[in-house]
Amino acid sequence: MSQNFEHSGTSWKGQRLKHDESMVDRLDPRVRIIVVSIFALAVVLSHDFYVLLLGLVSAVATAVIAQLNFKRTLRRVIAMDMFMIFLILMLPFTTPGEALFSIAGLPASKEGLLHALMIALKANAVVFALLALIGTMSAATLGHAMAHLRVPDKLVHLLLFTVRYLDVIGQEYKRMRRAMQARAFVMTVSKHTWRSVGYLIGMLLVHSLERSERIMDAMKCRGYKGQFYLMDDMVLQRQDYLFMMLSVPFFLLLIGLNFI
Amino acid sequence: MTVLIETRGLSYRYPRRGEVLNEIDFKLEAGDRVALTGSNGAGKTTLLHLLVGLKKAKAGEIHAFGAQRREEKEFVEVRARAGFLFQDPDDQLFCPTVLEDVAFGPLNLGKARDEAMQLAHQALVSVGLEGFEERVTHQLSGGEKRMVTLASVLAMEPEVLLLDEPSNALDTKARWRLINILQELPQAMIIISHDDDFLDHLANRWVRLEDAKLFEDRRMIVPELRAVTV
Amino acid sequence: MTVLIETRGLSYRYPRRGEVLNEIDFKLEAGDRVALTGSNGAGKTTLLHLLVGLKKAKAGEIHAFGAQRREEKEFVEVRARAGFLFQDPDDQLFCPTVLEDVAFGPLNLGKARDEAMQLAHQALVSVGLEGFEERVTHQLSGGEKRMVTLASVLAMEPEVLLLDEPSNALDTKARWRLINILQELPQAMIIISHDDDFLDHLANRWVRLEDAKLFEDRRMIVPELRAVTV
Amino acid sequence: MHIVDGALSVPVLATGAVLGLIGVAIGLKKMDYDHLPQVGVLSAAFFIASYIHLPLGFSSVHLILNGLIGLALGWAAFPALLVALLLQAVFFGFGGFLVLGVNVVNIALPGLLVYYLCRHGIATSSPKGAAIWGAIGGAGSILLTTIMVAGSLALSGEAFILAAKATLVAHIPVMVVEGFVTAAAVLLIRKVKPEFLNISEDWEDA
Ligand SMILES: Nc1ncnc2c1ncn2[C@@H]1O[C@H](COP(=O)(O)OP(=O)(O)OP(=O)(O)O)[C@@H](O)[C@H]1O
Ligand SMILES: Nc1ncnc2c1ncn2[C@@H]1O[C@H](COP(=O)(O)OP(=O)(O)OP(=O)(O)O)[C@@H](O)[C@H]1O
Ligand SMILES: [Mg+2]
Ligand SMILES: [Mg+2]
Repeated sequence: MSQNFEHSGTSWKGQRLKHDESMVDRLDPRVRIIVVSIFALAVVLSHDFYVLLLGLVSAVATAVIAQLNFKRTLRRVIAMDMFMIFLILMLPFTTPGEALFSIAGLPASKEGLLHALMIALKANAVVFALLALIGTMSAATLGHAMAHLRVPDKLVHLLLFTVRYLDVIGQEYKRMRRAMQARAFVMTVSKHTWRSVGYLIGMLLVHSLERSERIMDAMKCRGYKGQFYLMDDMVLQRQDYLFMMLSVPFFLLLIGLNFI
Repeated sequence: MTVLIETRGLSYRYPRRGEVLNEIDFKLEAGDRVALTGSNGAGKTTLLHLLVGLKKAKAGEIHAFGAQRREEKEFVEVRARAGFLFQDPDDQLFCPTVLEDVAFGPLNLGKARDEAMQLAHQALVSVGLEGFEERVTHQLSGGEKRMVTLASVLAMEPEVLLLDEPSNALDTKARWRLINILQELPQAMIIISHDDDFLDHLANRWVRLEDAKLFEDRRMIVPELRAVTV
Repeated sequence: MTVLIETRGLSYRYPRRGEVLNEIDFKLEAGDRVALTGSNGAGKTTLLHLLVGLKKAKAGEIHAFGAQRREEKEFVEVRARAGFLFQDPDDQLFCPTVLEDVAFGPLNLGKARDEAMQLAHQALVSVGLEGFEERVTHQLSGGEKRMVTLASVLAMEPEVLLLDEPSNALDTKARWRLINILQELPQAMIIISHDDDFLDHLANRWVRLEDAKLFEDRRMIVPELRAVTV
Repeated sequence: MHIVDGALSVPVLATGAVLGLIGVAIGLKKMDYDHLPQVGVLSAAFFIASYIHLPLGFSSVHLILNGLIGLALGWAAFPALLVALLLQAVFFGFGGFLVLGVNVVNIALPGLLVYYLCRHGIATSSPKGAAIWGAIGGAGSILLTTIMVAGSLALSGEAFILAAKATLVAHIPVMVVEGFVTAAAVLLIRKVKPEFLNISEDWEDA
């Protein structure tokens, strides 16, 4: 599992390049962000199983419509931090209440089980919706959409810079890592390994810092005066209005179900 | 001949390093296409940085576009009129999309948005990258990145071009396209390169940095490893 | 003759790129000093990476030091016995001081700290860098960096040397010192270089990568830019 | 240590969001436009570095490096980590959306504390002393983060208390590793580019 993570972190392009165009891609990024936010709020704040089930089903359906790569998505959804999984698994045994069954003498309570189930449903519903509606945009588009939604300029540009240089620095990391491997370096549990990795990270930061100096020079050469510009206009289209018109009753239903 | 850029007794040293440039006298005139050569670490990049004020000289004078330039404020104008192409395109392409990157310069020069877009578009066409406007910069190939950086320099309509190893990391086809484009440009240029054949197609004057000094000649290493001055 | 490294039908392709290596058969024998040539992007670096398992071949076999090598674990031993000098010294130097960097390899081979330091010191002496132990790697000149990386490879006492453009970024003096050092070394080597004169002083066998195939001959680009096969 | 959506109670979520907003706002304010490339590139470097997996017994740990991030960025660690966590949540499904605030505070605040506690320590003249301060920063930030994560959970429900305690114990080895790695990185940076560790102080003045 860890290999997969290392891979996804260092080859950033992953999702976008192999992504198949779908209906979702034609929707305005701002609408997608707003819809996901409302959806996440509605799901996370609810304590009703019908709402959560409906939420998960609709999120998965959106993922299907968005043509998410099934294997990759599933791997990511399952691969929540180990310690979260551990937490959820422990819940039935740490919550007092009506005992349902017991493992190794530890009684598992019904309340705990329901609580665990609820967390799992909420977490997965949100993740599917995120991956389907936002994960399918390019990071640059996400940044632009955030700017149009009045997220502070500096934060947006910080995001854009980070995304821009993930790849460049990822490549640099890979080359240094390979050079270490070529000198017969194998990671073990030892001070030597930790020291070497610390040096590797330190050197990566030094190289990055020097690169940022060169970038600043390049910006000055093009007359940079402390201002950035975003070029694109985002205009709502027919399909966006349609999507919003569909979303509103759906959210009303999600929220309304809580009170029935 | 109009002198565009001139240095007198320009010197520079890095901390913890010896002298990199020692009393350099240099003139760039209209129509000059100067090949700036010298071994690795000779100080070629440093010299160009000094010319546009990215580094401050330890001694000497820089005159550019009719005035002496000393302070940061004075160099801002120099940078607007001298287009600098960096050694590594990744350092220079910092905007998310190609169009934004190319329009960044004109916008900084105070152009209106429409005009900047127009200039950016023209610059892209002139380097043969029409239709690349919406491409994401970090997903371009090495050759495409180089051409985009050239476009973003040209979009500022500079009077002088300072090119730092422009043919690096280009395959044969891209390299030829670059040669053709550069040959057509009217601007005076300083071209740093280790690729003599590339320079042969472009330069009409050769200078060489060696031991922190600038020489007005061309040294060619012939295959027999004897050094001859042409 | 002992065959040290052998490949059979080795193929490799990058995603979104054509075939880079296509069914390469190659043998490295004791005493061989192979010059590996080919234009930029021909796949020379890729081939060396495959030999030590830094990339995984798409098809074909690699035999090294008497056994077939398929998995990461098997390649760890190959890497311990084949010293790899990278194209860019900056990728290879990641420790703060020269001594630590050179001692990194021996430490990976399981040597005790004292012994590793001893080996590192010897390696530094052998490339003429005595007294550089406490220097900061990042602040060395290009030529010095190159020599330090060579020392760090030699400190592992490899049986084979894989050198990726070792004469890059060296000035004339450093280049000659490198030639002299390499001439004295007893190991079999594969040397990638675009510098034919450098190879002339070292190689006793020439191979050439072209269109993803390996040819056992020497193509020399003579100054007039005509290509002749010798 | 990314908490997922759905585990925390509303008051905890809201507190996290407010604290996160304050931290990010101060961070953005302290970072002027000229430092954007620097923070952005470093943030990318940390993103890459935090994917490094180190073997530890039968399993492996991935580094978090929030101590080092704090030392390098100071207050700017808040926006930098917000960006990193947002990207992870949105593109890799790591962590969650509404918990972003809590996650940012849990990871960035310890980094910031380390910045104030250790930045003088790592600039002392003796390399050994600097390494020790670096180790304290690396291990300490993980300790604090673990406590805060456990706290967020415990405040969200009685049932989590045992799990929260387990989290603390389980992260002891991670602290050791992070301490070591951070110390080594600090040693290297001190030697190779001492200016680096003073950058954040310049911002203070600016
Ligand atoms: N920031 C720096 N601090 C210290 N020394 C530096 C710095 N930047 C460059 N140098 C050194 O100054 C010298 C000149 O560097 P410069 O980049 O100008 O060389 P160059 O002629 O452009 O070389 P190349 O052909 O490799 O690009 C080199 O020895 C280099 O190592
Ligand atoms: N990670 C990668 N992804 C995709 N293509 C790659 C990657 N690495 C290298 N390539 C491409 O594969 C080809 C072979 O690369 P390689 O580095 O082996 O060439 P080379 O012969 O060493 O060239 P040079 O003389 O420039 O070092 C090149 O066209 C290169 O652009
Ligand atoms: Mg240079
Ligand atoms: Mg190569």
